[in-house]
Amino acid sequence: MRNDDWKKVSRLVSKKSLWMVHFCTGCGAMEMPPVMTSRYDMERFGIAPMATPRQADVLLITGYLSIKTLKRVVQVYEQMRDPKYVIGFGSCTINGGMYWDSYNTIKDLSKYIPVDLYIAGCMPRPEAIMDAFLKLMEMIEKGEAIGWKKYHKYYDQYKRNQRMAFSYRLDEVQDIKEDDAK
Amino acid sequence: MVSVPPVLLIALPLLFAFFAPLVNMWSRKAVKVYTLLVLILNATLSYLLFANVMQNGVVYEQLSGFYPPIGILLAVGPIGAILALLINTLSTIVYLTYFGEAENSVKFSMLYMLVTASSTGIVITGDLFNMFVFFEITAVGSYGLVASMRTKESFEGAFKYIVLGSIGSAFILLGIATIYGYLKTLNFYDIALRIDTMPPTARLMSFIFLIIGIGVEAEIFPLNGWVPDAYQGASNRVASFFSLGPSKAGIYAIARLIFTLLPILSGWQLALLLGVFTLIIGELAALMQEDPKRMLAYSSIGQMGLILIALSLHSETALIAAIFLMVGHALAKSLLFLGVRDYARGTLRNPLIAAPMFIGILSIIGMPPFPGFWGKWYLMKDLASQGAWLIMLVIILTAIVESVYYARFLHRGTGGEKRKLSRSETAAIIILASLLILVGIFPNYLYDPAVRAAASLLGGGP
Amino acid sequence: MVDLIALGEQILLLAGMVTLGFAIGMFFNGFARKVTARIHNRIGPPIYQGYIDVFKLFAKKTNISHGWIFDLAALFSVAGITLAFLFLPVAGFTLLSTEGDIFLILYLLAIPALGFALGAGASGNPNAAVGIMRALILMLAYELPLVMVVVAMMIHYNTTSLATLVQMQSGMHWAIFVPVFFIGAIIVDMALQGMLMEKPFDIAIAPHEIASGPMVEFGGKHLGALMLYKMMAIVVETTLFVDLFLGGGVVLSVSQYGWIAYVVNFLVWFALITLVFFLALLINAVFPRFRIEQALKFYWKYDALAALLILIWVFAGVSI
Amino acid sequence: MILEAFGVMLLAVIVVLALDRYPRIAAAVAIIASLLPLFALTSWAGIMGISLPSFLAPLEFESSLVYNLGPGTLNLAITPLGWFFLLLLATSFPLALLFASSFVRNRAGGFYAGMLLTMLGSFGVLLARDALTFFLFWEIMSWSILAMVLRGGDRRAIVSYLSFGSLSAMLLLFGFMMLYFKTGTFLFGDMHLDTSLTTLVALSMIVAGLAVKGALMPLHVWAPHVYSRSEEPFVAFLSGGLSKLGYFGMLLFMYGIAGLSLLSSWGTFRDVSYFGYALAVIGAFTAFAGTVLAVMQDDLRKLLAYSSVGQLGYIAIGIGIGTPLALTGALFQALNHTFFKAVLFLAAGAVYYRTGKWKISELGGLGYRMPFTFLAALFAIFALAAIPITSGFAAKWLLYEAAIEKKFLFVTPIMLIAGVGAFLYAYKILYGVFLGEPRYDVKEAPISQLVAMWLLVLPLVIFLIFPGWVADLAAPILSEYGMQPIPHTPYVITTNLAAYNTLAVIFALMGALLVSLILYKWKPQEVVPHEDNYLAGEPPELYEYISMHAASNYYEPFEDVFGPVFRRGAERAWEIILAAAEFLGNGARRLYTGLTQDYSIYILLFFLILVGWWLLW
Amino acid sequence: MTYELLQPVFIISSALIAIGLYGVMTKKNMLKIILSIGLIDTGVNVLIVAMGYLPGGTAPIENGNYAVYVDPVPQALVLTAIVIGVSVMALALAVAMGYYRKTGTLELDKEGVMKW
Repeated sequence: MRNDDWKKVSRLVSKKSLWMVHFCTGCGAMEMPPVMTSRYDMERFGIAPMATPRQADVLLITGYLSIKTLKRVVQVYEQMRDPKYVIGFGSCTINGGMYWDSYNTIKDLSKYIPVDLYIAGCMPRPEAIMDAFLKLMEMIEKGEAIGWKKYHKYYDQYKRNQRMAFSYRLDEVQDIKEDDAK
Repeated sequence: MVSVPPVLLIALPLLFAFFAPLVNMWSRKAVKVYTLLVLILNATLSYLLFANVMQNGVVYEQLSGFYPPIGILLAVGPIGAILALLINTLSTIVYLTYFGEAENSVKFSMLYMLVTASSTGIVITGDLFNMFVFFEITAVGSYGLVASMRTKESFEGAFKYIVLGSIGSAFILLGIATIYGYLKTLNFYDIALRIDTMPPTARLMSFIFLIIGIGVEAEIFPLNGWVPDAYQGASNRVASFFSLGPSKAGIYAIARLIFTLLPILSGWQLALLLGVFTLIIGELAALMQEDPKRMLAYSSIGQMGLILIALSLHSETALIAAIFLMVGHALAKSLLFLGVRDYARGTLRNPLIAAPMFIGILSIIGMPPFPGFWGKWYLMKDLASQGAWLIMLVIILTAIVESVYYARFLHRGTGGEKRKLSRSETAAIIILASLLILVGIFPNYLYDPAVRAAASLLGGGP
Repeated sequence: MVDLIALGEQILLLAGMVTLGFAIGMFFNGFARKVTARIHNRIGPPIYQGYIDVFKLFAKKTNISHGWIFDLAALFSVAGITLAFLFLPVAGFTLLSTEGDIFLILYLLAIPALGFALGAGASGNPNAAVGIMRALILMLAYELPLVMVVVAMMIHYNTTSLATLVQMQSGMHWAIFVPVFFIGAIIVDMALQGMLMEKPFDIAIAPHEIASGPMVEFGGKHLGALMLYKMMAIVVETTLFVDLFLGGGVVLSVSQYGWIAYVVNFLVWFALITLVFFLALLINAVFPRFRIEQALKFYWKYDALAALLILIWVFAGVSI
Repeated sequence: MILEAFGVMLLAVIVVLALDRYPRIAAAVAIIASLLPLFALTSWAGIMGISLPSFLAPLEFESSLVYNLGPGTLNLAITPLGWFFLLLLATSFPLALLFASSFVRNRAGGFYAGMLLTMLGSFGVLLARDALTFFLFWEIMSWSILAMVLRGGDRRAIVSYLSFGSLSAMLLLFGFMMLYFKTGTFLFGDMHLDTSLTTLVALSMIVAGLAVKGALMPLHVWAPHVYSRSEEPFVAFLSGGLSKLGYFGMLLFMYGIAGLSLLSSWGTFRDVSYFGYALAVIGAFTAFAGTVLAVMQDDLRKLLAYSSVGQLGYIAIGIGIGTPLALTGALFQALNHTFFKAVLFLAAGAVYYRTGKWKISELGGLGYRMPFTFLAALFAIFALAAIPITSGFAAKWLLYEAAIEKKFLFVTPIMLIAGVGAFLYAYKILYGVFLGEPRYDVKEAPISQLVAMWLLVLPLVIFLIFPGWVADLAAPILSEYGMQPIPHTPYVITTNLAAYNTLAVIFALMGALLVSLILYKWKPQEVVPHEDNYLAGEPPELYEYISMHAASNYYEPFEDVFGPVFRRGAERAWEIILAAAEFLGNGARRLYTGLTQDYSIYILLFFLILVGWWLLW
Repeated sequence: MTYELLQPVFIISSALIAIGLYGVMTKKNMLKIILSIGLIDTGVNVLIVAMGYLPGGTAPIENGNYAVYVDPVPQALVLTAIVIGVSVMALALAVAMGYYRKTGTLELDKEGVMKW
């Protein structure tokens, strides 16, 4: 069993048993119960809800993120263990959705944490979520779901964006711009 | 050993007491030293007498040449010798504490010598009226000593002591009158020989009069109303002196009464009953006391009850227990009275005072290496051999009550800020504590004389 | 000197049985989720889901730890539960059960719990501490009826070693057929529900209230070790129940039938523990979660009273 | 040589008192003086059949001594039972002093003097061969403990200790005197007791008196106050060593003097004497109630005190049952309890020495800063909770076997539940004090304290590996009582119900640990800073305001259910008795009204009563 | 012996003692108590002297003619008893004076007194 065979097995195994922790901000949380219960039953793919990021593999962001919740989401994301994946639910995570012009929600999730999969729709229906899970499992098997590697590679950019989002006083924004110039 | 005439023990202190004012005119300070010397002399004399008695038995002495029915006879038996030695040595030690005092009134020293002499007199006399006279001198001296503090409490205590003391002496006189009326003699041993010739009712009446009269001085239950107030009113030094001198003489007189004068069975039963009552009332009352000196007074009453029980069992082991209890109580209680102060400024904080006080309390409760333990052990041993379980139960329960209130005393004593006692008081306390330890660890020095004393007392002799 | 071949053989047997235990444990995990799903009218994960989960956890790239005491937890829990398994008479094989007895097993069940609690405590997470408190109170709660019935059995059969107990029950007169121990079996089954931490009594690892209690900080390989401990615990506890009441699965005596008896006994044992676990799962799928006070009152009021009844019954029976 | 030993120890007491202002020198003198009982122990090892190399037994102690004190004679002699308990005391005493050398600061001289006196008293009690010596040294020990309790200065402790101490002393005295009444002698040797009521009452009084020191349930009220209010090294020796003297006395009187035949002559239930059965039931109740109360305490010292009361209950059960198995179990439990309770109290002392706090809710996370203290406490707690590989389990296992063998249907479950209850407060100590969120950066305890703790852990380790040795130690004691020692080898203890093989357990555990170690080392791991905990995503800087330590009123649900039941049972009973005594006291006090009129009326009344009683009768 | 003759003496002394005791038992004032103690002493002394009475005896003074003397010993006793009684009364008065100076009253009533 050479190294990449091990990789293949570990990808297969992590595909077949995805443990998710979902950060139920906004209206996406309502879609999760039907996915878990008898109608759509995500458990048949080995996906089980977990209470803590330590035990989880996939983080579901199910709605708009205000700056305050972003701070918690980053903390939860960093507490998860590699290999970890993120799925963004709904248009609010893609481009801010209906809160596109609001001052305190973030517009593009992938600027702050690497997102492997987005699900379009102003709250996607359970079928879309099931389809997303299957899509994610495929990506894991093919090795395309490499969000956590990107986070390590571009760690300081992500941190810069996060500081930019968290800082609301003008002078703080000014020094971040000067750091970029350097 | 040089043979010491017992009468010197009484005559010398009286003589020197009356010379005291002359010395006082010379220099006030000298009176104290003078009194101390007298007391030391008296103590050595009593030791010589003790050695003499131990060596060749009872020492008799005719006063003024007349033979017994008329003249006064001093008969010093082993028990008399022990108590005389105890009273004299301890009174010298307690007198040491007077050096710490600023005021030095000659009257106090005179009274002190007077009461010491008369207590010794009670213990060694062989004549009933002579004992009455010594009783009265002790009483008057004690009234004066209690009142010497010149505070409201001391006057009040003294007054109560006077009232009850004189009623007591009246009863003794009545007793002597009935006895003399029939037997026309006042000598103990003469009375003992011819006591049967008296008609039974007269004999009982004289016993009742005598036991009430002497009982007042020996702090027995119904008669000891004056004890708490007198001890509380008196200064520490005087209270400590009381617990060794007069009270020991009182309980000796009771022993003399129920063993030599009227050795009748119902007398012992009455003494036992009184002892039990005194013990119970004394200990229970002490449980609820706020003022430490008053508590110690009640505890003294309790201890007197215990000694009375030991005496009333009229068996050899019980008498040995009584002697050990007497010696233990005298040493420990005088030590406690010297060291006790009001709770606000407790003395138990500095270790030099706390350790001896702790040893004193242990001896009174009956903890082993101290005389109190040997007394209680022998008392229980004698009670067990007679199967008197009820009395043993009473002694046990009162011992537990005793430990409760001494525990409270120990704890509250350590409260308040630190308080220094004068050097002489500390010295006296330490000497008394070391005496306690010595008698406790080497009890055989007290045991052998105690055995002889018990034998002679049981046999009706001096 | 002890002859090495027999010793080697013995160790091999022990090692084999332990791996078998773990395998059955993982099967049970999948089986449990399948049965619960079926009751919830959904399809549920494949039976071999347990194996996948464990491999995924051990395949995790990075693992965190809160210091050497935290690592101690994983070590102690797996080691402890294997030790408990070794001292149980399993399917007619007396592994080491002649060396220890029922009290040893009751206390051996405590080593992994205490080691696991130590690790959770070391993580410093308040959720973990509250979870451990609930687990320990629950343990105290279910131990009372369990211990009363076990003591009653010990005194009734006048032995404390499980191996002899299993022998006594061989030839189909199992303890469950004795009327007094039939009620005893019910009581111990309720206690078993607490031991297995199934639904009405999974107060300690409640995901919603205290974020899965003690396991809040365990991730990756630590969680893998704890999953192994959890599965092996299911096997051990059900085997204990089977040994006590259902004759330990020994149906044919080895001396008469040779190696076939081993196979038959093994199958019977496996069927029995699956049945017992299935019963527990049924209750698990249906019941909501008790509060810890309710669980304590339930065990110490109703269960203990019933157990007291058994004690009196045995006392009357055995008092000569 | 015994007399010289007593003399030297008394001398040491005086010297130490003088050296009050130099704690270090006083400690040195005290430790040297404390080695005397140890040398006595080694020189008498012969009677237990242990031959020690000569350098271990430098001083030659004669085996018996009769010393005439005047009013009474002390006769002391060494017996196997005395030797066993001397082993417990003589080893733990110097170590408690070693711990105290760096712990006790003020009035150190008084501390060492008190400790030496307690040792002297207990040394005498162990060797006593007659009632007077036993009572004398028992009392010396109890009042030297009082001296130490006085140093603590807590009112409830002093009053409760002295009143219970004198209750125990008086019960013993009453019992001895009744035996004296029955047999006419105090010597244990020739006290041939007959089966009469007085002997029964005497024996039960003596056992009750001893039970006060052994803190059995109705008489245990003094123990928590004293254990929790005095200095730690003293409490370690008091609860570890001195509480065993109560059980030494019980063994001596119930089996040494009265003998099993006499006990069972007063009626037996399944050939366990009613006397023993009652003791076992009280012991079981003490174990259960002690453990439950320990679970509900927040103050560390109070918790350890109640756990001590609980663990001592086990010994009483063993003595009560009275079979060779039960007695060996009781002796083994006494041995274990001495050492692990000493380690726990010393660990609590070390924690107090560094943090100055007692409350478990205020402590936390000391395991990282004080690792060696934590490890010693961890091992002691495992022994306390009777985790299988530790010696604690072997002791409890023997007791369980004995109870099952004698068909104790209702006592065994209570014992087992008390054992499980021990896990609860064991974990409360571990989590509350050592684990959880580190809040104090304190240094490790000083070297002398650590050495003392780890030397105390050593015997636990020895008897963990060789439980059979305790059965060897118990053999001469049991043969003295005419019982057969239990079948055993150094590793395996077999009873007619089952066997317990420590070797199998240890090797199996090593194997299992090996398996999990391989499994564990499969993947690398990185240690995470302590703040990085999942708290629903809250950022770490939140820690400054609120404490993450979840140890305050830890078993709150348990307390809600059982609080009122257990909280004040025994204490209220004793308070009612004290109130009754005080009521009587008030009555007696009222008699002295302070007026001479009343006093003279008393005299007249007394006179009339006397006259009336005698003339009429 | 001669007790029939002594009947009146007994009556007088017991009366005196009774009055004295009554005074001590009921009166609060210190002076009254001291007086009643004096009464008790006199009562007792009368009794003692009566003990030595011989019918027809004269006072025991040696003046040559050897008449029958009354027994001299009780009279000696009475002498000392009277001396003691006087000294006690003197001391009692001093104490009462001290108490008065300190508290301003001679009454020993229930409140002001050290009790219990």
